[in-house]
Amino acid sequence: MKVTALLFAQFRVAAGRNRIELELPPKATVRGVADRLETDLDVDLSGALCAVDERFSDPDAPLCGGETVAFLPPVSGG
Amino acid sequence: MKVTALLFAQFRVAAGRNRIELELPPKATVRGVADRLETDLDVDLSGALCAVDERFSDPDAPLCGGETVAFLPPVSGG
Amino acid sequence: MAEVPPPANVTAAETGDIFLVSTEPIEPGALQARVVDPTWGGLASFFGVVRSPNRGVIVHHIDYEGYQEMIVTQMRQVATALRAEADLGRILIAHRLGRLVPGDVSIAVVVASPHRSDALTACHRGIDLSKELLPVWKYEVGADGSNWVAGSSRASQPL
Amino acid sequence: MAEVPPPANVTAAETGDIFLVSTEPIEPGALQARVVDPTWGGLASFFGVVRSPNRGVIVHHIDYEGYQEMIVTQMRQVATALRAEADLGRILIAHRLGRLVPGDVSIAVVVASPHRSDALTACHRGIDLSKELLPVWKYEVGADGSNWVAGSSRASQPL
Repeated sequence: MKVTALLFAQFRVAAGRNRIELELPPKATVRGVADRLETDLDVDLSGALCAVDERFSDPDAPLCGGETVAFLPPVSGG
Repeated sequence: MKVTALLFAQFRVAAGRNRIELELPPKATVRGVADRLETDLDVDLSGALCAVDERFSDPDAPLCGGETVAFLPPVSGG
Repeated sequence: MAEVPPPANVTAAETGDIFLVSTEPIEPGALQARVVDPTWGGLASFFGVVRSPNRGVIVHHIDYEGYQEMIVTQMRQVATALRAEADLGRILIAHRLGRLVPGDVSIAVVVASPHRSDALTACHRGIDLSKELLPVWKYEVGADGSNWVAGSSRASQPL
Repeated sequence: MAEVPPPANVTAAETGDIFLVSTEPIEPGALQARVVDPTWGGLASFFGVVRSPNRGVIVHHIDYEGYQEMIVTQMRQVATALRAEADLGRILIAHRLGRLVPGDVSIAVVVASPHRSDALTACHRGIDLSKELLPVWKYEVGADGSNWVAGSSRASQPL
């Protein structure tokens, strides 16, 4: 199944890009997407907040394909 | 001793004026000023908040002459 | 209605606090621009707006009467009370007098602080105290006739 | 710095709430004019301002990066949470992105309500929730160099 991964701020800078299209095995989780990005892009996503389709998500939430999965450093807006 | 009395809103309307110069006996209190106005102007000041020189005051506060004493309906600003 | 005195526009030298009483419209953006400063990260504001309908009745206008010199004195008291409770930047309190129509801003309390919670807490306390302490009265004229709006006696012991 | 997407300007049809994300300056007066209405007597606002000095160090500028679509989704979540707690009129939440200098307004939360306490409480809660939930990051450049500003992980369980 396909998902779109997004990286922001420190993660974007470390990876050198902010958007990655991934092909993943069925029943992959948000954490599985993170593991794959850490391997492929040599980034450390520990401490990341996770979002699926613009909603905050538990790292162990399962995916069904087609989602946009974002990894966010702790937020500092305002 | 002399004091200046001020009336506002409902009290001003009932008395037909908002400023009265009074000559009072020594040791008069704020309440004494009110009693005098009620007699002279036929107004009912019960429920009035009292102010002496722009500060809220206890009705039994003594005066020493020269003050501005105001009688205020309950306030409804904002 | 009562004669309206000339506007009061007072700046406290020690704190930079601003106290305004005027028949002119209150412009929220212009007032906030007088308070905002890079020194303080948070700016909290409250604006009171003339309501219509109010308690189900259409309001045509409200005539605001005030004891102007005492309004400024009491605004200063409010600011002093707020500063006793938190680390604040500039405070602005403004009250409009005269005839206001629905949608007009009648009162403004604007507080700057390095800390957002302090700014908001002080703004909330500032409007609550202003409603209790400022000598202002509303004569409301609407579809059901006209009346003096019931007020608060919390400021001190009444006669 | 990161590419900045085009501005989002979203009005929720059911409530009239307004959610803004843009690199354009936030003008407090103009935003409040979009929320004020005679139906509601109270308007509470919070504006976050870029501070300098911050923790004793001069700030030159801050680059704000954001996940724009999610910012709007989360602003909607904040508004829904506020409405669950009080009787509110219109809510406006705005966040600026891009390069800001000290004194610039970075965030605005404006809440109208028939009741002043509800407006102020919701505004306070609204800025607190916005700081936790909006996916925005600050890269601060100042006299001591540059750094990503430490953030909050309260929104959800981190990896």
